[in-house]
Amino acid sequence: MQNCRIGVYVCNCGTNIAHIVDAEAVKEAVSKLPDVTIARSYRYMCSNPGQEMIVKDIQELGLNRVVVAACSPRMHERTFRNACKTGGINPYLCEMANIREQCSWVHVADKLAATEKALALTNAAINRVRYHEPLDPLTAEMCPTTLVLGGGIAGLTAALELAMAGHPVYLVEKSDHLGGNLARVDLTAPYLDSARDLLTERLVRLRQNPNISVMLNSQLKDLTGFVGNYSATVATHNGHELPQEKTLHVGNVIVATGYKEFDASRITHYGYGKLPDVITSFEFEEMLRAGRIQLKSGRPPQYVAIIHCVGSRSKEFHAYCSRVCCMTALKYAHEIKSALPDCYVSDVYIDMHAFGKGHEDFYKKSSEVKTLFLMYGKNERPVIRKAGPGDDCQMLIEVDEKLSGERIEIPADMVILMVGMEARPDAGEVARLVNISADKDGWFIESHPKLDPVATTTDGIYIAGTCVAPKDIPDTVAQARAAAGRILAKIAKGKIEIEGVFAEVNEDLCSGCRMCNELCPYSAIVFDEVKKRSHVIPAACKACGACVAACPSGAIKGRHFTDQQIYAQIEGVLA
Amino acid sequence: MAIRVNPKLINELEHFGSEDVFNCYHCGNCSAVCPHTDEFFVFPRKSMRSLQMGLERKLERSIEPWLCYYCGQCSEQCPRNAQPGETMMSLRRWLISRYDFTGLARLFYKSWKSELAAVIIVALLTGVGLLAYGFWQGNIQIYDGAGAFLPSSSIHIFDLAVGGLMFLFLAVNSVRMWWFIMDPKEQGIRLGLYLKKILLLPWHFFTQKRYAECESGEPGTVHIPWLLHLGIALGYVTMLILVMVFLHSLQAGPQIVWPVHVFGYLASIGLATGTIWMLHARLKKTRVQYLRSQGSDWIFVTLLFIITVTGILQHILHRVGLPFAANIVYVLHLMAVVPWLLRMPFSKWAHIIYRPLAMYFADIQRAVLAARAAATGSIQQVRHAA
Amino acid sequence: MSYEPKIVGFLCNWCSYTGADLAGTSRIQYPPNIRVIRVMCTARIDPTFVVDALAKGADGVLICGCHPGDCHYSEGNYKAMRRFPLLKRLLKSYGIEDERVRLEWVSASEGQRFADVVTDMTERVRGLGPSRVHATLLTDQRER
Amino acid sequence: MRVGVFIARSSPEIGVNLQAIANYAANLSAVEKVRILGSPPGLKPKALAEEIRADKLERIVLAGDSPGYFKPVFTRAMTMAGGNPEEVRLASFREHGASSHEATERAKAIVACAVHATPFPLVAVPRSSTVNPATLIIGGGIAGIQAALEIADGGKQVYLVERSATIGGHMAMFDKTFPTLDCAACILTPKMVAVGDHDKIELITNAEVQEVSGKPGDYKIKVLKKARRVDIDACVACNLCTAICPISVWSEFDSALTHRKAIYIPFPQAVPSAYVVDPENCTYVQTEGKKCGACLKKCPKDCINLDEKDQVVEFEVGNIIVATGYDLLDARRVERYGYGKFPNVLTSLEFERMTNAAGPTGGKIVLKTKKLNKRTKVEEWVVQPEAAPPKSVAIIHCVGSRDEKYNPYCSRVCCMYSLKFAHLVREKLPDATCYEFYIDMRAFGKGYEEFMERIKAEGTFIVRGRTAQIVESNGQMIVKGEDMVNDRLVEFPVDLVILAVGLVPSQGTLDLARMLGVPRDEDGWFSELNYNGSPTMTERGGIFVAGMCQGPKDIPDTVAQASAVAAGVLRSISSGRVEDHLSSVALSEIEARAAQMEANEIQVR
Repeated sequence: MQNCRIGVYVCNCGTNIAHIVDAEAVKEAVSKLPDVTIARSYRYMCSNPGQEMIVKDIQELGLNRVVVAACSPRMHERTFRNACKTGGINPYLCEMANIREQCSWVHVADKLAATEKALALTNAAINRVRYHEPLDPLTAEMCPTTLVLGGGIAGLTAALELAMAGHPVYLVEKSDHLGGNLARVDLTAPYLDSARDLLTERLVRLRQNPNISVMLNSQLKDLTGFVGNYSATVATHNGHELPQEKTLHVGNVIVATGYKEFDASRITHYGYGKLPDVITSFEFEEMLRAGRIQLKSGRPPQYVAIIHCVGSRSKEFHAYCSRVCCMTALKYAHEIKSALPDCYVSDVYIDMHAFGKGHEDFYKKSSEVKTLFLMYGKNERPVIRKAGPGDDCQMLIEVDEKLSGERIEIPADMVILMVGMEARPDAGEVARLVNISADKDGWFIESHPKLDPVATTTDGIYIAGTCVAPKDIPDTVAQARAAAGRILAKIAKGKIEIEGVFAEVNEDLCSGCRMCNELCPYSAIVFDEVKKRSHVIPAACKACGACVAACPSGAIKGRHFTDQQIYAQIEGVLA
Repeated sequence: MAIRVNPKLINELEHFGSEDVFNCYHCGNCSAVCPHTDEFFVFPRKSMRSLQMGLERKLERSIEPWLCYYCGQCSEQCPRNAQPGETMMSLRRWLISRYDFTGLARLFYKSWKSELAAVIIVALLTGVGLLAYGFWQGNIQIYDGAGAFLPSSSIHIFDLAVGGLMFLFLAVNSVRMWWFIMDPKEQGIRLGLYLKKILLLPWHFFTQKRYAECESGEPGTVHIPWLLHLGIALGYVTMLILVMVFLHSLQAGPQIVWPVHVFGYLASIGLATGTIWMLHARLKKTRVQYLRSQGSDWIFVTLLFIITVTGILQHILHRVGLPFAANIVYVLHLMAVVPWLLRMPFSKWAHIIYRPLAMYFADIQRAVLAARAAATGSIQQVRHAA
Repeated sequence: MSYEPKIVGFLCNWCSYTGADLAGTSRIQYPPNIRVIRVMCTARIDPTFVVDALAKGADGVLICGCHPGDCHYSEGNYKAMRRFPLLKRLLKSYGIEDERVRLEWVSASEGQRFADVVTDMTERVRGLGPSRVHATLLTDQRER
Repeated sequence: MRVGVFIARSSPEIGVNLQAIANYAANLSAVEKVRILGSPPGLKPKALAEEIRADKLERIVLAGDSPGYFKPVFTRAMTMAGGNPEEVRLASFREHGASSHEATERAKAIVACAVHATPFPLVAVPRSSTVNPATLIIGGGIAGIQAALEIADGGKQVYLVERSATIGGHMAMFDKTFPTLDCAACILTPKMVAVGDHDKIELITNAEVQEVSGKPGDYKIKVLKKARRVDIDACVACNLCTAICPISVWSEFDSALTHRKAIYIPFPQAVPSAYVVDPENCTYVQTEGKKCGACLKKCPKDCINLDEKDQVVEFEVGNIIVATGYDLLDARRVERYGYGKFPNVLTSLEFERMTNAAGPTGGKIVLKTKKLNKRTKVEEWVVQPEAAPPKSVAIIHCVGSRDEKYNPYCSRVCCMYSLKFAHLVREKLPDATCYEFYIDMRAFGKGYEEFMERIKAEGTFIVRGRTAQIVESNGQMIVKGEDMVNDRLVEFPVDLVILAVGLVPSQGTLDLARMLGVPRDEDGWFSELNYNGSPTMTERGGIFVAGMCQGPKDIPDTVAQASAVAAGVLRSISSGRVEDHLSSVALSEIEARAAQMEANEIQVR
């Protein structure tokens, strides 16, 4: 370690520090310490004169370390690091001692002790700064190409957003057509707009945009590398011959693989698959599009019953709410009344989730067309049975109606089951490939459920739409754009800046135990099969230091939070 | 045993004025603000629910509509403009038609035109009949005494006949009401209990005290609608008694027979003010309960108004010595009275009997329910069993 | 002069250090015995730091991190949580009193809580009297 | 292709002239028949099928406010008539925003597109012009913050204009956030600091947008920067000025549970971390420098300038993001809950502050107590940490929401935060009973349902039924309602009532809408360009909406929208172009393009 020339600056912060902590005394005390070239105390270090003082000293006294005892680093660390930079030394060679928020302001009663503590903290900072190393932010290339998995409304939207900004996109779709589940829908709730037009618009734009290459019948097989520099292997099946594999170089990945509907036959006593006119919402959607709302017998139904929460909000199947079924059910009520004005619609629900824009009004409108809403208990379930010869209906649905407190039977010729959403069977596989995690229900996990809903713990991998959780179209579209937005921001920057602070593995010490690989929440540590050593991908590392503490052979160094630095600090506070 | 839902029932009830019941999304606001609802009878929400679901039997035997006086609290506070008050009103109309064995009530409620026609026909028949009778046996220049155009003795008999007919219908319908509500087959209630509570009947009849409880929010405030309602009811009953019993001294003149007439005057005042106020309220839609007036409502008020006016007029004309005019007006008066009386069992006017009966039955049921609840512990269970 | 315990605090940058700052901006008073060392995450805290602190003369060590579920690095505080009992067992075997080392959750909005924790900790450690670790080590060295 | 156009009357009639549209449609070459439907349309499939056969119609265009309502009957009729059910097309005026001043012209264009079976948004593409890479963001709540950071991280200049003295918005007032219950400050303050430090973000607090002129891609902005009277860069937040200030008024940030001074900092982690003078209450400002000025003398850095004047800042941007958020409905309007009459009836925001670890009670849930205000000499209800806790608490959902007298719409977040409140009450006051009154429990988001189950298990009495009223009988509040699942009327005596008050567009939304020319929906929220397709764009070029100002939504959805908006802006910047207002596209142009697109068989399905 080159010989240190440390400058120590004790801020008075007007009287904020000085009226409790004897700044002068601190200054005096530290000025005697080894390596301390100069110690000053000043009214406001953060003020321009204060900063200039530092710059001047660095240049004139050849300081190579700076300690500022002042407020919390959260307030002014940036300021003083910049001062060092202007002075001509690496910003990381600066350290702060928090003698305001955590000293003068909280120990008003005991000036002596406060001063003593301030001294200790400053001392610790001096000890620490000795071991500081100049750190330089790394930069890596950012490949502007993006890989989008899934050709549903989310994937289409994201792909278009990126392509229209002028960046190349690979759109990988497992099936043989684009549009996903939305392609099966006729009208959208709550305004009964045309789903087809919505899709057509995107598909046409997509076809007209040269930046997008669509890969149908294709699946991601492998993904290696890190943010900005992934290489993805995609296998395309066409016909019977073996799938062709293609390797794509991409900077980011958007996972928009969507959902699959719940299999209604799993609920045996709804008689789906046995009773002829018990159908799922998607089957009904087909009837609507064909303009034939009719029973298997060919005649139109007189009574239609819609049952909510099929597979959702239940103990045995999915605990969660599928979010869109309520509005879809109301949509059906309207559509049935439109096509069959003399038909009676019963809507058997638990709670009416009409939460979005225009939803409540839509709910009211469906009441106005005399939809009979019947409420059942969350942990109970309606029972469907064939009606007797005397009845004017095919089936009877028996249920405990909560709002009347009666056990009732509802006449029905057709029963529509509002099947919920569930994660696609291959969700786990996808998660493993792009190395993100999925929750107990198989939905992908966001990097933060609230403030980072489209990012994942793996840098450069984004999630959007119903593969994250059930969602309606506007929210899906918003998420898709959000994911694209993140990527656009990165591409706009061109290079990825990686802060100087990250972990690094000393390969001579690494025993290759791979403990750290599992530990890292960002999968930033990869194992080199050849060298049998682990190494850190700086771009992916967030510098939490978990691996540093865990490494049994002490082979991992957490830059700017090295063991040395912390030991020195401990010694300092206790001196 | 599960009850069958009947989505079609609403089509029937719409004819009786249940227009907005499907707007209700069951927040429970109405039941909680209703001054009449209690632990035994929770309404109007539950009645609305039964109506939405078409639980016909349940509605048929329900007392709740009779416990509601349409103070309008529920409708004013309803977040979804489902008009609970109006729904209860329509249920009362429907129940009247259910109690009525002739089916006339149903017909009248379903088409006010038919009702109007019926009224006019009866009126004309009466008119023609009376004139024929008058000219045949008397002199139009004489109002009472010898050779009177319409001698009170024969009119008295005529009145008794018509009144009797009315009471016959009403009695039968009331029995049907009792049958529906008290359901003697299933819940055999001891006669003793009926007798124990019998005094409630006249009490409710003459005080209409439940109505007074409406809007009991502000204590001390005199509750106008109730006063007028009471005025009309009592006035009407007084008149009925006078006509049916003391018609002779009522018509005697020109001198005034105070012991009899004083009642007549009081009754007339009650009826006049009441009907005028009602007409005004319905025309101006002053309160929520008068927003939607059905044909039958109009016929009801107008007829009563005509009767009152002509009644007073013929009395005055007679006193001031204009027998000719008095006779003509008298005929007109009777032309209104007869259809009015005959219409009573099939119309809103039946309230005057059904309400007190309902109160009476309700009190009996409360007693029964309370007793059972004491045994089983939960009023809910009991109410459901019932 | 009465004995004043020295307590070393390891605070995670995102929740607890911010919480400590909040205590400052809200002028919530607590004993000056604590000396704070900032780490990015409680997961960074190597048990040897704690041992080292005690060896160098600390009478107590306080570790503060985000509440479970709030970790900035999603699960670092769980790692610390799992590590802690082992550390405790180790210290026990050294004969170091249980109350000298503590793990607490303090969020960025819990300035008051931070102050309370520190106050309580200081009182307890004061109650225990000076830690013998440092002294023992010194005598050991002399004997050798 | 023989096309029949059926025009449905919209209820309530929006500003379109149906007859004009009918005449226009009749003149389109492909159109064989035009009919304006009655209201109610009373459509019978058989009759329609006859009509279709008679006129040999191959395609049907349904035009109207929300014509989708009639689509199924026409599809059925089409099938009955042996036609292709896929050939029933919608021309939805509402969907494509034909409600503004040029409604009828827009409606015609929409019809033209449908006649040619081409989606309107695909055809009605305005010309684009070069874009100024700077962006204006109005509103510094979580939506504004998120959008600002995303764009600035893309290396583009952002002007963030915030009305109050600090960014953070409502989220900064919250204690915990559902369903994870992590602390709002922990996740928000780092972002706030990042905004404060970002060299690409110019933060203009205490300011309001005064004028927007120019055209998309080149907007000229005038911002009224109200005098803060404290030098942001110099102030070190030492609190001496506040300590000396003699004036104390209700604190907005603590939703009037406590007082603040006339010179103050909204909350410790405020960004910018500097104090601000409230001129309405500052004696010095009010007396034009004749009285007081104590803080001036006290400030050690002389960074207070009470004579500072408001100033107008001008700059130019290419895109504008509106993120103005929401306000609470005035709970006083819902009289039956006695807010303002009973001291211990609190709004949701008031409770948020009370339960906030950094709030006036340090997170203690207490009852309000009477206290003499020394200055005004009047007794007022205040919260004090040492006050008694409530023994029973009622939480009431849908206060002013889902009610045609106030907000007909659902406020979307109340169910969840009410459950959160229930949890906090149970956690902090284990002995207190907690009642929750709801109509529908709308736990629709990721992990919400599970959260609800957890709260239920914690022993809160959850009553299915809206509270009808709160009455007081000898000093005891009583909540009355119907518990319909248990089929009974309930009257619970409670000490504290928390009202889950509905949300309304933030004050000033109307003026802003006028200034920007962005239409608003029937409830007053900003209208998006297209409900499903473009939920964050508006029909005005280069103007976006994010977060609550477009309609109630929770934090994740708000953040997602904010990022989505950032995407839109970054896209336009990196492509260097921004589209003009939708209204700028001429009808003739749309007709021509639509016809051409049909000719090129753009149909995909």
